[in-house]
Amino acid sequence: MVGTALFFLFAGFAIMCAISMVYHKNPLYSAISLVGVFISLSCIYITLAAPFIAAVQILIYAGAIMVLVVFVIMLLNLDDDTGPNRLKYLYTLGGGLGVVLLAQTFFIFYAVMRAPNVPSDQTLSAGKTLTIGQAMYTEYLLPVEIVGVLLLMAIIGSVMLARRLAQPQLEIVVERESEIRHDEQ
Amino acid sequence: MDFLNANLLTILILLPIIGAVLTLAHQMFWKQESQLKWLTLGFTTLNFVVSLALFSKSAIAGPSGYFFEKNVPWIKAIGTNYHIGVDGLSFWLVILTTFIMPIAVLSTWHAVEKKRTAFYIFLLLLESAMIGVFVSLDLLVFYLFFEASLVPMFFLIGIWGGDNRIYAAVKFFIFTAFGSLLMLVAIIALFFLYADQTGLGGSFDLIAIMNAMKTGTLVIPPQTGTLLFLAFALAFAIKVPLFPFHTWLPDAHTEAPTAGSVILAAVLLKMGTYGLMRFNFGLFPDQSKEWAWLFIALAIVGIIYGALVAMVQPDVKRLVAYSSVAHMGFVILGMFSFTEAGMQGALYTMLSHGVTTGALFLLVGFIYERRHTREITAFGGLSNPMPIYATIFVITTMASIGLPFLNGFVGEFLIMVGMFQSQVLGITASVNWNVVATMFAGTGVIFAAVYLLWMVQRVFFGKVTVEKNKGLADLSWREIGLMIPLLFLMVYMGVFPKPFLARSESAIKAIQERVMHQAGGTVDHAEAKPPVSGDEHK
Amino acid sequence: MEPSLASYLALSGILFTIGAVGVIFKRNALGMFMCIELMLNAVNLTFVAFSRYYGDTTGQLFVFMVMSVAAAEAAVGLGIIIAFFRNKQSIDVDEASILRN
Amino acid sequence: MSTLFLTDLLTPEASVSIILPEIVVALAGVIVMLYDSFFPKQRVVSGAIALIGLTVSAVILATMWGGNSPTSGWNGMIAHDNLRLSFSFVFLFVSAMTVLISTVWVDRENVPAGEYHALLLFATFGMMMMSAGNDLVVIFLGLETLSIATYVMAGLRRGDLKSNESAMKYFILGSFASAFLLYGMALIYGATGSTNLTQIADKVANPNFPALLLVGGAMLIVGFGFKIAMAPFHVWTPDVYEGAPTPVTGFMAAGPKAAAFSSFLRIFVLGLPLVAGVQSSVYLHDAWISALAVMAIITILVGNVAAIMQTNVKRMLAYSSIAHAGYALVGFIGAGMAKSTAARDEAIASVAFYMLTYAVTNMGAFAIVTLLAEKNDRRAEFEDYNGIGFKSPVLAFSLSLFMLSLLGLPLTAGFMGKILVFRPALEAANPLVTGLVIVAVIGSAISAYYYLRLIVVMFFRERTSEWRQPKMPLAMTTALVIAILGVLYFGIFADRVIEKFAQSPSGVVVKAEK
Amino acid sequence: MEAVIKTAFPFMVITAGVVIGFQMVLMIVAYTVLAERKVLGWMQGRVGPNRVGPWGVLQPFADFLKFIFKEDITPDKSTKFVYFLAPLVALTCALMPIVVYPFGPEITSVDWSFLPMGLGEGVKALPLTIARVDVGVLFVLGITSVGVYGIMLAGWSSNSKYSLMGGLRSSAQMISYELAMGASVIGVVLLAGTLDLGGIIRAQQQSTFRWFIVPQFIGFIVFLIAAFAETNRTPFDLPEAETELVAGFHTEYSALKFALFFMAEYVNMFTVSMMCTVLFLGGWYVPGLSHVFEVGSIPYALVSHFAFIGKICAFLFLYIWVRGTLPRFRFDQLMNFGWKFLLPVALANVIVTIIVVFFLNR
Repeated sequence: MVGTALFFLFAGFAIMCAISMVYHKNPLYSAISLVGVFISLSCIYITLAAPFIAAVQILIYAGAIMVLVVFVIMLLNLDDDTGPNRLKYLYTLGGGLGVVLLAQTFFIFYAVMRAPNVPSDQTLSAGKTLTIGQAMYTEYLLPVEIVGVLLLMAIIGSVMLARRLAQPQLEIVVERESEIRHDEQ
Repeated sequence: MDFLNANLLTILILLPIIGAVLTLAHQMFWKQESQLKWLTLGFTTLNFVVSLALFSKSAIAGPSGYFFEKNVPWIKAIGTNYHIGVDGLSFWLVILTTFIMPIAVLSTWHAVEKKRTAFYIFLLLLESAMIGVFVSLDLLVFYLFFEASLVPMFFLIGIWGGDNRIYAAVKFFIFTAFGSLLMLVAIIALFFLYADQTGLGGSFDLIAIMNAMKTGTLVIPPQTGTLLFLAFALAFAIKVPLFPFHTWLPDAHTEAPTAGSVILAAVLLKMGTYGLMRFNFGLFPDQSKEWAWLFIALAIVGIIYGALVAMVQPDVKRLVAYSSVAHMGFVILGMFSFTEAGMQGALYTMLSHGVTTGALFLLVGFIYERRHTREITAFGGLSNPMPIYATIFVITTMASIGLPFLNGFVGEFLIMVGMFQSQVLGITASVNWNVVATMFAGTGVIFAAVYLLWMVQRVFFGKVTVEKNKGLADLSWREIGLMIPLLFLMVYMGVFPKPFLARSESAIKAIQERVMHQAGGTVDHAEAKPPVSGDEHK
Repeated sequence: MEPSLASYLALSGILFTIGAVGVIFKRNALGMFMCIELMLNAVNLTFVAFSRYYGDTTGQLFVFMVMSVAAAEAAVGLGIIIAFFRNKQSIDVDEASILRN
Repeated sequence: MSTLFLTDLLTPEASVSIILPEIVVALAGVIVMLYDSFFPKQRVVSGAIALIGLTVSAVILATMWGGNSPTSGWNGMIAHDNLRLSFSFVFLFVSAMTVLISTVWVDRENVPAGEYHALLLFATFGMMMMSAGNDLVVIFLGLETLSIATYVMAGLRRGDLKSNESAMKYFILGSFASAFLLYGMALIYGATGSTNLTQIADKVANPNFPALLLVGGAMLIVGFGFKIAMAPFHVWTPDVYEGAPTPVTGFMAAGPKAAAFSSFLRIFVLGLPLVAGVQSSVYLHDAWISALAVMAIITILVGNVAAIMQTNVKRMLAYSSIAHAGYALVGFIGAGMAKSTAARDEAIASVAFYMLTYAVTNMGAFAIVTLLAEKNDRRAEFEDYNGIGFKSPVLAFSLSLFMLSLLGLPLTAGFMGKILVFRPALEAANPLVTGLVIVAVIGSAISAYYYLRLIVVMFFRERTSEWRQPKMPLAMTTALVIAILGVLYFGIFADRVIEKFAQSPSGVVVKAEK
Repeated sequence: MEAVIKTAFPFMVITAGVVIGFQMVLMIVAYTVLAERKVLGWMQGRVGPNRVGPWGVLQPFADFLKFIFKEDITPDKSTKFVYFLAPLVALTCALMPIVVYPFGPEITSVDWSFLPMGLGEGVKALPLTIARVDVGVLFVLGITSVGVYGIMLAGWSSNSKYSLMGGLRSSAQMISYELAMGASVIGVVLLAGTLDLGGIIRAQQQSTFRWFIVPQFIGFIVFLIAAFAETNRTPFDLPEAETELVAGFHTEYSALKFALFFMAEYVNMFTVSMMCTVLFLGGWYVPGLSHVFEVGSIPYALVSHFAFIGKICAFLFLYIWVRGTLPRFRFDQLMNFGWKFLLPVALANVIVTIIVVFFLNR
């Protein structure tokens, strides 16, 4: 009973935040809403007996990724999206995609509806840090290693992208080039 | 001798490639383009000489009845073999190819000014691809050479062609490539049919497939057969070109350099008719008979249409090109009569058309080199300043029209006879459609006479109307020397057709019997005696 | 009464839908990026729900990997967005149109 | 003592030997980084290290081919079969070619060479993991490693708006696709309760939630469809390919696409068997075949038709790569419909071989485009190729050769590739698939137009403006020679390669020891 | 009715725990403020606040009243919603970690059966912690990292240059030092073998060194420095540097909202000190105390608890002491120090710890 109430509370909050994220034109509001989603999902993970994932969710998503995003928003000092000069067909496309995915969600719901209900058991070992840690360094050692490489590479990549520009601004060069081309014709 | 017997065809294919490589090396190390023509001429002539070894009496037929056969595995993963060999049918076409090449090279003596290295390399590569087409007995290898012959020709037209060369080259390439790609699908489909039904694993080997069909281990379902037949036929019909797929031909011919036109007319078009005869008849005898009416109809339309359009052409080269359409219509007609006479005639017309039309293109090329125009109206009374040229041109035209004692006549006559005897089209109580077809084709001969003679009249006779033409130099010794073998052949083939026909007889008979008997036809062809003897010309 | 597997999957599906539609409706690259993060989260929820259902750690480990990847992706993605902004002074994808469509 | 330490750490079936090629590549990446941080100016050396790493890895791979090494490792996370070996070989080849090609560009544009080569190597590592991964986790991580590296590489010319834009579009759409892919994986995990493909394959006939398999499969198709640029998920390709630096574009067209194909094959053909005869499953078979066949048809048509209208060579090659994805899909479908394990392996080998031929040809073509592009890739329009045919015959004829190979003309690699992928599809004798092959053939015929156009432009047009022949550095010459020889070798003597590709290490079907 | 009470009872206990815990923390925080002013005063040869109540002990309440009654100004062009949200986020995130801290050992000596309706049945121990979380360390780190939103949002929404700069600096600083902080914690986690805070304290009891400050001295130093940075305290108080940024992110805040930020900062100091105590100083654990009192008894718990508070206060004093003595960093110095010194040291520490732990466990 309590579990259901909590689930609907958090689920409702998550969906509201998600919609608000899409709805808001201002990227910062979107970001805040998204943090809301993350936090409510984290709470849902706790009800799903996955405390480790819940903590990591907060730590990585809310604490690292979104801080970066907010940082970038502040750095670039972004304004609201203005004007509807958007390619019109995208609305149709998005609507279509939404309908398809919703239908799919119903389909999944329908398919899984009769699955037996697993009783709430907070002592389940699957979500415990120890279990996850053990699995990570035995069975899942290889993925962890790959993640290591992945992170190393991401560091290299982002440093390279963010490093101060050694090249001159090339845009002007490109424009001049196209002028020359135009003259030749 | 064993070595030669085993590898003669491979040598024929490889020699031009070696020539091409040497040409490239020559260009890289000596950088003297002027000597290249000698090198190329040497190699093409050498190839011709080597190809004469095909006449060798000591040649032994291989296990599948082909001479100079060679069969080694090539790519095992897809079960294709490097299987080559010649029979009476391909034999002459190989000779024709090697014969035409030196002449084509000679014709470029002064005509090609720019980028000679590339030009000669392409010519040599083209030769080896063409020989490959005629000798391959493996479907995939055949396809491979068939496509490979496209590229050099594409470049020849595109780089050394006339003003509208790009359009012509691309059109040529895309038309032919499109057809042959569908053929590729059909080839692969055959592979699987063979694999499924014989349980031996797939094979691209023409002989193996034909044998399997003969013994009944491979039965192509009728509907599939029709589709495959049409796929093959489309590829070849485009190449021939059969009306209505002919539109690339006038463009390609007109824009190509003289050597290109000569090769195109003399050899490349024959790939289509050769393919029809070898593959369509060999692999799909039933369907060939079933669809013969279509081909005969298209051939007749082609003959008449080609002639009518040729009549109104202002450009000599274009006129000759359209005459090719008409001639190839005759060839198709003869083939699809499924009588020995008709098919022999078709082969004979293929050869004579190669010689005659090649010669015509050469002649047009000569005048083009002098005047840089091919408009009929730009000439008139050329027989005055250029008597030798006029003489040769008239003889060649006569051969093209099909005047008796010249080569055109024999083939067309045999075709008509064959078609007349044929029973491939329906015979109702009131109408023998074969005879009707023959009659329509006969009008084509008359049309040919009309447009060719009219053209000759406008170009060579009367007064010299254009001032420039008065001072035109007559043919040089090189040019005359180049024409002499062709003229000789025109006459010789017109007078002594027997050695030619005798060589191809058994092969043609085999094909004809395959079509008629495999199909369970009721016609007994023992009675349809081919008038092959050639006595009448003696 | 506890919420069933189906309800978790439904929630995840709805969040995924919102994210996917958002990617298409959003005009600025950062917004799109956030929508993608939302989609990834929805997927994570699916994994955790199944992990719970099967009493199996695999799903949670997968989620952990996804999170690491998401962090890496964020670092690189934001770098790219900043680089674009530096040259264009905007991150509106509609204005990203030098390359013809 | 130290070895003891290692063995102890690696007790749970951590068979280093089975992923040695991958390890070598990753290590080479690290070494390049380290070297570059101490000697930042020596661009050539970092390239050389990368090349050596790739070569060593390839050699190790080659030795693994013959030996009877275990067919799986790391608790069934790594599969060691012909799919993995042959595709890994393709990846290594692509990367090595990319290194060779990019020397010119690295010098010209002052690219941070160490980072660039390290990223390339890590991307290769990701690709190899994708083909070796027998677990959804490994495949996903490999894919992401690859993708993230490629995002950065696409945006490497940081000062150029085109490059920025390309990277951004690639990033957004790539991550979008990853999300779909991941959702598919989650649903498959939900349906079967496992992420190990072998276990999934065992479970597919009797899944816990059959419906989820269907939905999950669809999502996976969407995700992989994005990665291999299958219509209608191809929209990102032209923009991204045009904007990215030319060598990177070449890499993207050949490498990641092949990698996505390898995982796609592994998941769909081995994991969720499309295979009718081997492991039949009522839920997946027909639906996927039809869907994929239809999408392949659209892909081929869209790619070829759109390519005709392009004026930029890179963009044309981008659309052509879409079309080529369509052709490879034909072989994929053939693998899905194979009637026996041997036929399936052959079909898989044919896809691998197709990707190899495409890689050879494509890398060759991009080598020349890179060489001619000049700074900032500003010379990549068709008009820039006007009449260079006889000013630089070597380049022009090589490029023509590559174009003809892309077109699929006999005696070139492209022809062999096409034959091989069409074969298994026709063997299936399914009308839709036969129709697909015919469409593919018609597509090839259409493609003649735009491939020839480049040749036409180079040889048949006259140049109006001045043009200097670019200098040919040694690396570029090597790359070109390799590409030309490759195109001819794979076109004429493909036999050995194909046999190798179809041959599994010890002929045992992969089994997880979980 | 009984059933309802039975269901609600655990929640009531938790609520009571939360109320008590938070009340206590807030009181301590209030007096930390006073203590800071006093101590700084003494260090600088001044008296410090001494007007309100004896020795100024009522000063915090006076301040509080002042904050309440001051005019609450909202900048004209600020983003209202975010402007209001920011201080709430800051304070909430500062207070949240308290729920997982063990304030003392379990009390096992009390028999709870005297409770009506059998509520005490089966209850063996009263933990002096509000919620026992398996992943306590991660929880604390996570919540702390979320806390930065308060500052960033405040900086952004105020629509003021200074605020924005402060916000940006703050987030950059937080992200940078969080890494070092996390890395320094790993050493302890490796030694303890658990992420549970109570577990870490127990592990320290059983370890040879009693307190992890001994084997993890480097980790301790790194953690301490990172903690100063995380709480934006001198010498890392760049986000609110008065001299350059006019108080930084909270320039535009006044009255109660400012008070919330103010409180958040001090609560943060408190929680970080608490974390440091738990991780490195054995938490509530006093070596040798078990010989004096019986483990599990109320006196034992009380003494331990006060020892815990005492350790925290020592840290708080350290904060004030540092503030009184050290100058502020420049921003580039701060960044370089964080990335090029602190993080590598922390990582090296982790690696060494891994190797040592590995060989110890063999």
